[in-house]
Amino acid sequence: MKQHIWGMLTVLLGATLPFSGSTVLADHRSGNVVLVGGAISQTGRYAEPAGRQYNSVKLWVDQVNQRGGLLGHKVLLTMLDDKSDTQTAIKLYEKLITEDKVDLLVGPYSSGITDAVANVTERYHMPIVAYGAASADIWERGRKYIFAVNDIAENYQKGAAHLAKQIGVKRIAIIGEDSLFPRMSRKGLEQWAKQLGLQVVVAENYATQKQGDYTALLQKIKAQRVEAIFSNSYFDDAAAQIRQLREMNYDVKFFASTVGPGLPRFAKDLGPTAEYVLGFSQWEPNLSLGHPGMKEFIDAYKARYGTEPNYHSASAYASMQVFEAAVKQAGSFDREKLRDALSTIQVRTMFGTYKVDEKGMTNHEGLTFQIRNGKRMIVWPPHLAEVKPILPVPKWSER
Amino acid sequence: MGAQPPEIALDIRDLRKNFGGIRAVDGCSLAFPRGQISGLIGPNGSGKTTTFNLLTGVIAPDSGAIYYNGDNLAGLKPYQVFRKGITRTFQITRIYREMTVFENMLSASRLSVPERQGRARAEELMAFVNLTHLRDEYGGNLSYGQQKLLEFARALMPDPDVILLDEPAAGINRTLLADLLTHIHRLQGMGKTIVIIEHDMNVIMNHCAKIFVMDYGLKIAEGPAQEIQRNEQVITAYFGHR
Amino acid sequence: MTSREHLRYLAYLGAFLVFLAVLPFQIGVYYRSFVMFTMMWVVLALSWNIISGYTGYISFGHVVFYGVGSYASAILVADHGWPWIPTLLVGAVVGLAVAILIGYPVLRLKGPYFAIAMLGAAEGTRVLVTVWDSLTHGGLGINLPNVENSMETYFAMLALMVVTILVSYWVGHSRFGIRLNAIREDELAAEALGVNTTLYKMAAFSLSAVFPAIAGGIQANKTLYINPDGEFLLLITITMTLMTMFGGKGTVIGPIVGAILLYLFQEVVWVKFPFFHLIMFGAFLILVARFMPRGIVGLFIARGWARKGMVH
Amino acid sequence: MEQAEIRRVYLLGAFIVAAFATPFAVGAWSGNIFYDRQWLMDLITVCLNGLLQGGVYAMYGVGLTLIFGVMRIINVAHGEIVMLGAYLTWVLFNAPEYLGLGWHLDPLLTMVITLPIAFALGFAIQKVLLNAVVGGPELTPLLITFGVGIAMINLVEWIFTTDYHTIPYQPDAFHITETIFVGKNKIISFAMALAISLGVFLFLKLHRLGKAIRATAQNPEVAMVCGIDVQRIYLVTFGLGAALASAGGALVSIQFGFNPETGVQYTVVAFAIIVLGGRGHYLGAMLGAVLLAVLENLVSFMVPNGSAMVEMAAYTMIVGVLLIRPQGLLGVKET
Repeated sequence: MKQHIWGMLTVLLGATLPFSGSTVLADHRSGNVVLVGGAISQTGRYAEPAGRQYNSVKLWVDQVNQRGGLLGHKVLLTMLDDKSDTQTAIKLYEKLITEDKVDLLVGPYSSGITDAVANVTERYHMPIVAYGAASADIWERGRKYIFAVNDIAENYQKGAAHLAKQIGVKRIAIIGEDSLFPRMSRKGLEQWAKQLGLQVVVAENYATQKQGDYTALLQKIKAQRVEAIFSNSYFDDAAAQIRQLREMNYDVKFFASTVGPGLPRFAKDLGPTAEYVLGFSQWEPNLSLGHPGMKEFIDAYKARYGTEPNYHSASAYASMQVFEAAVKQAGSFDREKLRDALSTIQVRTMFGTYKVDEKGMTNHEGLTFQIRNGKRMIVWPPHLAEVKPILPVPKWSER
Repeated sequence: MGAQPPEIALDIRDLRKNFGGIRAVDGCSLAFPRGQISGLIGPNGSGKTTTFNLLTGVIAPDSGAIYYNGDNLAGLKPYQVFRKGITRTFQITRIYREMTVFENMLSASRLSVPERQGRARAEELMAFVNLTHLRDEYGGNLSYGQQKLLEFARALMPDPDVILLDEPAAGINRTLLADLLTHIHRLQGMGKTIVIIEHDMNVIMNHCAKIFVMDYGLKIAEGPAQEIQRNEQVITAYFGHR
Repeated sequence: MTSREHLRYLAYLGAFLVFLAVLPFQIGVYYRSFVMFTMMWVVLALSWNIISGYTGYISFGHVVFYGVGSYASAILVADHGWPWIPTLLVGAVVGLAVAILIGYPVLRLKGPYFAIAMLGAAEGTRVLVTVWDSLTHGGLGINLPNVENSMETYFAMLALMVVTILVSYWVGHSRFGIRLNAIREDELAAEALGVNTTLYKMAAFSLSAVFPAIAGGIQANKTLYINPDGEFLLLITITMTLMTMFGGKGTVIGPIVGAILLYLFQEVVWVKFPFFHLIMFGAFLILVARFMPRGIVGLFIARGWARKGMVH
Repeated sequence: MEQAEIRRVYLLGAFIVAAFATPFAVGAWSGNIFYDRQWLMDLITVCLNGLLQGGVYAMYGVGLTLIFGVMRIINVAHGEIVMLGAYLTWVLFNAPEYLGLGWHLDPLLTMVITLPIAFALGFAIQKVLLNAVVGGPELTPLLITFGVGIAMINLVEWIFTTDYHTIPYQPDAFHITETIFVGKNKIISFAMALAISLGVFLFLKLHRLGKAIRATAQNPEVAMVCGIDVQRIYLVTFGLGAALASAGGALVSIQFGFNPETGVQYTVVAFAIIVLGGRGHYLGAMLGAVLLAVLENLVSFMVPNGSAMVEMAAYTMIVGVLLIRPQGLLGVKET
């Protein structure tokens, strides 16, 4: 019997050999196509925001092909699923670069996965625009082939911190999930707090897959007489925390979260409880921002997917616009030329102006909004503010 | 160290074991003669199997001593007792059902014996109990009688000096029983000490040189078959007061 | 078994080895890592098999050794600048230490209680690693220095796999393995028939911990990024279990075949179907557990292509 | 009871006292305890919240303890059934609105529909997959239920995506005193959990079928001899366990956010509860649930970075109790 099995093994492994032969380079792909590839979380915990980004990439591919493609080549998209898992993402990017030999690489979602994937892209000198990442850490490692479009995580609570200062808040609490992005947001906030003279009395991370009961944590914060809570949170934790503040009848001057309130479902699901929450956004589908092409993008996105784009969608779309401009500038799909183009060009996208420094980071500036009557209204920075924030927020008993 | 007469293989003294208030073995003293077949009988629940379990270390006694070749076995672990040269079978056979007959045999081979020798002995013993044709069959696929034989043969693997058999005759047919008894006598001929717990009085009365009777955790009688058959206490224990 | 049979198997292994030693030079980086990861799963499945396949103690948290091994290696490489190969040995020692620490108390538990305790131990270790920020960087994970080392990790994994196979072969064809099997079948009887069960279980548990710890270390140095959620994933335990069950637990060839087939299938076919592939994984798990208790090897035995039992 | 047994009970008591003393000690050492009235009120609120949460824990923990007690099956998919219950509730809650009716179904009322569905699902899982493997090696049901769980997660994910959902039901505070507040939804959940648990308890104590279930848990062979259809008891038990889990899901949905992957944490909690309470021991499970929930809240409240260590409480309990007294707080030693 064992002979059979060993034979079978050899055949199976041998079968992988033919896959490996091709060494033909990309530029001269048959059928006049260029291959755009990437892996993004189509399943798993990041699937919601990642899906919005994937939508934008698909939208761009169709539009660019209608425009006659990239440098006259038809664009073919291959998007794999990393299951929201870092190690899968790493394997897939290695495959995309070395086996599928894609011409353009698009990024994954989340700072953590991007940071890990950047190791692979850096090794193969493959330029990438990180639309799904915001942690400055990624660019602090001296990488040369990764470029940012987003404002960094460290600035997500910048606006809220300034607002806290304005209304005379002294004692604050910083809480957040224990993963790369919330921790970077916390790091930035701690610096802002120092600069603005806010006293951080509680600073805690919680586990990534928590039960959802934060009552005891909030009670601890209450015991420390905290005036404003900064929560570096996604949807579930932010929603649970604001609900539980209400259940505890704990009146803080405000509750500021990072990602959660920016998702349309937040205000819808929570209703009145979500009112006056501060949130952060890289971009809003709000024409007063005045970036070129916003309306066209919003309309096209709405027409195709039946929902308004949010900032995740927008940053992905903007990245593809940047790529398109860079390819034109470079005049080829050569990795080094593309890199040089990406590091030097200035592009006005519907997301804002793209121009990177020597580290590869942009100076894109994010927005702080407040939920008012179920809508996200920009309240910071002052020159973009649509309304004046209502702070401190009304007491629970008075709503 | 207790002085132990050389003609006694296993010398049990004042052994006690309580299970949550029930005195399973209550100060029992037994002396199994060396090189003989002894029988251990008694009504159900009289503490026979518990005595075997205490002897082989499956449970630890509350007090008392078990002398064997001058060593006290009380409190030793089962594998330590095994290594002293005492093996046993179980009331309900405990062969390894998902292992082949040969593997069952080999599992009881002493590690101090080289593997080749262990294999040879396993083959020899399988032939001894006529199981060679089932060598590569799973233990669970054997008939009950065959399982009994396998367990018996397995207990012989380490070439023990003392063999404790817990109801060897239960559940097997006459022919097989006759075979088994022949084997037992052959072992006795080789100088082994054998202790049998059995309900089949024919087996006990016709084959045991000395018989020990237990009731309520106590030894109530000992002696050769004829004596035991006439003992009033034994009759009372078995049949109650007439 | 005769020594000629042993020699024949050794010859097969040798031929297989030569093939695997030549292979990485013929293929690109991705397929090189692909084969490397296949070998890793062979190592993990074989290791799980040593404790759970032979002794029947279901290690429902076996990923803990893989996790601590990868963390030991990554911390030394990233934070202390060690070259990566020696860190694997440290990983092995850490794995062994954790095995003794967990195994000594937990192996006294039986049946489902052992499984639950192992799950608790593994998940508890994950939380500990997450919370011990100063050592492990918590939820941030660890980034290792960025190097292309697919060739080195390939050969490291190959060497580890060969050692694991040889050790498994020895376990599967020795009285040590038979005695482990005896524990699985009837622990009380085994003890009465001369098996120091405490010692044997501990030995098997430790042995089964060392290889995943080293594999975890190699994996960390290939992936170059690790975090607690990824390294202590329950699904990794389940996958080794499934591979072993699928191939045939308590055998040597079973886990090898199971790991290769399943990994190949998973990576080549299933990834094409997001959502569905994990539904299929679940369905497959049910089918194997329900209808193939002895795995592929069992099917072979049923058809008379293979002999029963592990030693002959 | 044997001397050793009594020692173990004391040891277990000491272990639990130590577990509860730890957060206080760490809190005092790290300055998270204030010696004033306000803090005492906070502490009471936290314990009260733990108690309320414990009630919900108990309900689905009891479900698992029934299954484990009667069949000795480790059902790793228990948390997934909780998750499924939350989704069913959410769907029914929103159904009228999607039909254009503009109102919502009361989430507690939906239990009338969701519990029978969950019962049927559990019944079916047991009938098709598990009945044949009860009493076999524990690995088989372990893998089968894990397979069921992972298939369920991905099926739900495929239909509803990984988005989080929540039902904003009775979000206001309930004033107990001037300074002690708890969520109305928590009070309602607790009352609901208590009612359901009590109902099941009475069913097990008084109803003929319930008695048969308890008899089977004690000894399936004897039960069979006494004319109980053990196979059918298994089906009912798993169905009942699933229904309890699903009821837990309904209560989870009105308090917290949930998505397809949140099930696993409920499985772990349920495991901790059955280990703590003892296999198949109904009251033990309830006691264990309350102990665990209060302990979790105390850790989160007083230990620095405590909310990251909450899970640790459950795992420490599992391993610690198993090592000291595998049969748990109130369980009886297995033979």
